[in-house]
Amino acid sequence: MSATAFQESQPVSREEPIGTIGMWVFIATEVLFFGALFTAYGIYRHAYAESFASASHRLDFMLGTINTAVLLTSSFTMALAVLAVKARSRRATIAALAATVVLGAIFLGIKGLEYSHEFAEHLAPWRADASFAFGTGSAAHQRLFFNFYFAMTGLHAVHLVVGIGVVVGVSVMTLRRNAARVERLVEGTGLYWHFVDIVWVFLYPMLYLVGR
Amino acid sequence: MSTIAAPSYLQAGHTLRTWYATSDHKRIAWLFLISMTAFFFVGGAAAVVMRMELVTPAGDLVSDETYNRLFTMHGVIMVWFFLVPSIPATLGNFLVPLMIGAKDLAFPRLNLLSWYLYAGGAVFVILTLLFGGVDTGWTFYAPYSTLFSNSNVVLAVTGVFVVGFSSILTGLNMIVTIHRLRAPGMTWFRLPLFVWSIYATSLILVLATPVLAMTLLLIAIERIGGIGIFDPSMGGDPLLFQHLFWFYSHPAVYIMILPGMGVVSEIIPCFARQEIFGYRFMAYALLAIAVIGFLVWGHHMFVSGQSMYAGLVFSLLSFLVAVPSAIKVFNWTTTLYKGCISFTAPMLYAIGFIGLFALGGTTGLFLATLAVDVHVHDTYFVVAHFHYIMVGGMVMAYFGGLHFWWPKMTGRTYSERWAQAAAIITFFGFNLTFFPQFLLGYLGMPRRYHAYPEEFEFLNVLSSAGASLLAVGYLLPLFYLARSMLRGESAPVNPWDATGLEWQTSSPPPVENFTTPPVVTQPPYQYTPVE
Amino acid sequence: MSLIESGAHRRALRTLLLVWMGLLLLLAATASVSFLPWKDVHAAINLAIAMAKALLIGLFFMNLRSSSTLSRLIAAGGFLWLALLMTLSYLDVWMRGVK
Amino acid sequence: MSGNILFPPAAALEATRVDHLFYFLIGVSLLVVGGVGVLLIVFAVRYRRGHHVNRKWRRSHRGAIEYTWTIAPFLIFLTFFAWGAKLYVDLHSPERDALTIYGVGKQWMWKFEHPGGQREIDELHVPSGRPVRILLASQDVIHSFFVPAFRTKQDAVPGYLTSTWFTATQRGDFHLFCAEFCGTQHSAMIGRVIVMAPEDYAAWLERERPVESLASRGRALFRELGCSQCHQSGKTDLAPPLEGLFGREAALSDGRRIVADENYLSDSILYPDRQIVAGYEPRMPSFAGQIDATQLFALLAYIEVLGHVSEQP
Ligand code: HEA
Ligand code: HEA
Ligand code: HEC
Ligand code: CUA
Ligand SMILES: [Cu+2]
Repeated sequence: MSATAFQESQPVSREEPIGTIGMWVFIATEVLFFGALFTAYGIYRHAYAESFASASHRLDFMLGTINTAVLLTSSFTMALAVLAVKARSRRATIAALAATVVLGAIFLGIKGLEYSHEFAEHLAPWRADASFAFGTGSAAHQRLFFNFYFAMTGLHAVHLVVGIGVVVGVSVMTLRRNAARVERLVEGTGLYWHFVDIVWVFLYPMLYLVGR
Repeated sequence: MSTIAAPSYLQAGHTLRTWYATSDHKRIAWLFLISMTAFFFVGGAAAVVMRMELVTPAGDLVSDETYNRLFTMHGVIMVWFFLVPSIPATLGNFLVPLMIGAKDLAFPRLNLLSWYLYAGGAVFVILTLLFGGVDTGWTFYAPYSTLFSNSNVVLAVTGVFVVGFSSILTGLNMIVTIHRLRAPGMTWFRLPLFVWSIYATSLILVLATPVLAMTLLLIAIERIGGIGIFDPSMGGDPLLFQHLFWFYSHPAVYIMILPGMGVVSEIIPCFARQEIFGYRFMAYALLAIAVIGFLVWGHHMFVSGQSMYAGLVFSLLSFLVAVPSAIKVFNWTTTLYKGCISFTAPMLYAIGFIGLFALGGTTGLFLATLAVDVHVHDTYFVVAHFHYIMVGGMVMAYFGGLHFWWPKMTGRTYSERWAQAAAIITFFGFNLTFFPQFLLGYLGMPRRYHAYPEEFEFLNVLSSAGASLLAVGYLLPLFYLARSMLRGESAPVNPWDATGLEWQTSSPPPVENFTTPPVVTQPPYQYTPVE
Repeated sequence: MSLIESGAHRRALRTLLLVWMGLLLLLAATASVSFLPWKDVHAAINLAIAMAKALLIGLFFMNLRSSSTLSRLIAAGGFLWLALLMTLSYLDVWMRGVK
Repeated sequence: MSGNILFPPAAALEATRVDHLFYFLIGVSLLVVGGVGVLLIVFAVRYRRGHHVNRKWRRSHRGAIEYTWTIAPFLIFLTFFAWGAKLYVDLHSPERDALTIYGVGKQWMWKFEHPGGQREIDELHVPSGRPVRILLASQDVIHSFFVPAFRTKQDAVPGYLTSTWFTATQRGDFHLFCAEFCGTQHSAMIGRVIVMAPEDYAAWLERERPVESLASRGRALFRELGCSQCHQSGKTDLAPPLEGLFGREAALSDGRRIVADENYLSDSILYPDRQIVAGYEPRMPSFAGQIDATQLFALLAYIEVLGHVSEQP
């Protein structure tokens, strides 16, 4: 695509709106917020590779993969919403935002399904019992893996719930006001949504693909 | 650029609501100032009781349990509820928009949210106090904090967690403001060094605080649900906690000094009537400290069982980060050379700052020297080191800045005499309190000791005597500043004849800061030393 | 709808579509890595794929491709600092047993 | 040297070395920071307002000055670093023939065990003139073994072993502190280190000699805990035999080779899946949380003794 053609619709003024810069700074802090947990995970993943691998095999690989696809698609629809709002198309914007919300909700639904299986199998930290050990490795370290799993996916889910809330809010505003006035909001929300997606992009191999 | 009498920000409304729902950065600065002063005295009161306890070797005044809670609450309150937000959220909030010629911060309502988060965190800390405090030390080391302490760890940790987000939002606001809201002509190298210091501080606030937040969250989860990340019996590594904690807390000590450096860099040129020496080096040094400061955290862990190689790397990097601080000390000193110096109260604080910071920093070098740290780690030597920098340095700078900009903030003048007296009393009280602690430390008195062997008594008595003098030095300003607020003469626009945009608008400034949008044509600090 | 009418938008839309498909392809790739031999490098491959995905999302969905230098710096800064945290922490943890 | 109001007694070789470094630091700092302080005062007085002096100053060579005082301090700092690092590395390299004493920190007391099985609480008897290595473990939270007179300090961390060593030079009683905050009675977790002449130490050991040495208690434990079910001498089918292991290089399944020191052994027992011996399945259960630090030390002492048993082919 030629740069000039792109410019008409998406003014490449190198000065973004101030809110966009603010959102980027916020995302940088979020990277370090999750990053601290990732750092911790990395240490144990390295130390207890065997136990982590056998614990990871207890996760639902299928559901995890499907969920990744769902979330990636939601990012796509979010990007569409930004494109639509720039084209000043209110209907397309709302449709794309609604799709994003639905996909986000599907993700949470699938996640909930996984959780419910894992609760039933007594894998959650406070329900873990003596029969925890499976495969090779140490039961304690397999529990550690599951604790990380719940902490990381839980925290991610909280972020996603917030994201869904914000997207719903923005959709309502888009209904009420004209597209030009919500452009920055949609853009900022999009950044946040994509960031939450990126977190999952890393969580997926870190949790579901250990030792596979 | 002169100012016509527009209503000042203080006159812009008198109901309570115009304060607690304001989005004016100048009023929010006051919200922070008042709440933080309260916490300073709460933390100070804890210190007073501790120093009283330590007058005698036996632990006779308070129980060991109480003593442990005292120094923990002292540390937690002084660090997170006083010193971290001290200059950035008060002077920074008030001055950054004025200094760069903006109407307000980039996100005024976010700024108010910062204060509410601070207040929210404060509620948790007050609850912690009411339920009997917390006894882990301000460092919350696992596994003591997670598995063994039976004090209110979760409450305290939540308070710090919440106040952390206040820090993050302040930092975010400052970064965006400084990038985007500078007045025409205000290029990066025309920024006052105070603005540079707030910028460097904000980088740390934004990049380090989230790691603390996660770490504390893990502590809370561990206590509530038993997640095992720091629990050795589940394969957790207690040293991991220390890494995560110090990844925040070492940069955080620079949060607690950079703004002070900024303040001093404003005061010194003004009262020496001389351009700051080496402006660019000064600006780069601030950034260098902020960035390299992230690479040295392991110097708190030299005897923790950390790998020897990591110890070597962290020691070397700690020396590296001291270089820009050295540059700053030399440049301030040189700024005095051939100046025309008047010893107003702010200047006394600023000169005190240089001396005490140099001493505190140099003892920091002792601590970074591996084999010496093995001996003095967790002794009073460390306590003396950081009080020299944090109290002798930052608190001095904070008081200096408060006096320097007081006429601008309130539109009133204060009693110069009393202010000079307070500065001098503080200086001597401070040294008497903390210098003996260096000696105690090398003698081997461990910190966080409620009772101690008798041979340490003499030095402890000296230290406690100094603390009472220090208390006087800190209580005095309460009185004469209150008096100034109520009955002080009204201050001129530019009482110190200083450069800088903030001195060109009225005292106190109008709501919009400037009646005509300022345009900048000069670098900062255009002073001439002739009388 | 103007979204479809304007040529520039059609191209932008096509880019997004391609990126989305690329992402799903990468997902399929990472999920099937486990069927490959060389078990030792699976984790590294998966990590590399995750980074590629993140890069795609960052550049195209988050528009870093056409953002200001400032935004790019901030975005890179977050990850850079995370790398610092990881590098120096792991330096200790992995060197601890070494004499 | 005995102590005074500025310096604690220096009762070990390391103490004098650290003191010398400390003097050096003080000397250099006095020179530089003292110099800065003097200049500060001189400038303040000389250039005070109202004092008539020549204030003309051409700020030439500014860059050169600034680069000088950027680089010069750094070079000075490098000497601090190098000297400190040298001593620190020494502190981490105990002499081979050092006498090993096992120390356990526990809320709120210090327990020590000598290889012969002698146990003491809040007291530590050591011979003078001989390198002594203290192997430290913690039963609960982090503690720190601190003897100011030796200028030595080392945290005791739950979950793995740390160590420190010193060569005492001066006989007498010295403070032993816990330097890491460990709870309510942290400041009461203090004791004495008693440095004795080697003969006196030998006599003391004799007087305190228990029925069982540490290693023989370890042998009993080895059976009670069921280690011997898998680890049988000469048999390699269930688990690697432990004879001749101590001090040798162990080959791990991920290709690393690690010297089997106490830390490796302790990790193998507490967290077996951290390092898996090449050629074996990670089948060994973790004993973390099941044995206390004293038992761990007994097992180590036993495996160490096995290490001296003839190398099995
Ligand atoms: C504002 C706070 C602040 C600041 C700025 C610093 C600055 C420095 N600190 Fe400090 N430090 C703390 C607050 C601070 N520290 C706190 C709170 C603790 C204890 C935490 C706890 O455990 O509770 C601590 C602990 C601490 C330790 C760990 C001690 C231990 O627990 O064993 C170490 C070790 O390296 C250290 C080093 C340094 C160094 C090298 C600097 C350098 O940045 C200093 C640089 C400045 C100078 C060097 C002075 C100016 C230079 C000259 C005048 C040049 C000439 C000098 C010479 C040539 C000698 N500090
Ligand atoms: C960040 C800022 C900061 C500030 C400003 C201070 C200020 C002071 N500190 Fe603080 N201190 C820390 C940060 C700070 N400290 C930290 C982080 C620790 C480590 C905690 C830990 O180990 O976890 C510590 C630990 C610490 C100890 C070591 C405790 C121990 O290890 O056992 C001591 C001991 O002397 C001490 C003393 C003092 C004194 C005398 C002051 C003085 O400067 C205070 C002066 C203020 C006043 C004197 C207030 C005046 C108010 C009144 C007079 C009202 C009195 C009212 C009543 C008594 C009812 N501090
Ligand atoms: C269920 C069988 C089993 C039991 C019980 C057992 N081990 Fe092991 N042990 C193993 C296996 C298998 C290995 C090799 C794989 C590995 O390193 O995890 C091993 C490895 C070791 C090693 C490392 C050996 C080397 O060559 O590097 C040590 C040390 C050790 N065990 C000590 C003990 C002690 C002490 C106990 C009792 C407290 C014990 N083991 C109980 C099976 C067992
Ligand atoms: Cu044990 Cu302090
Ligand atoms: Cu530090």
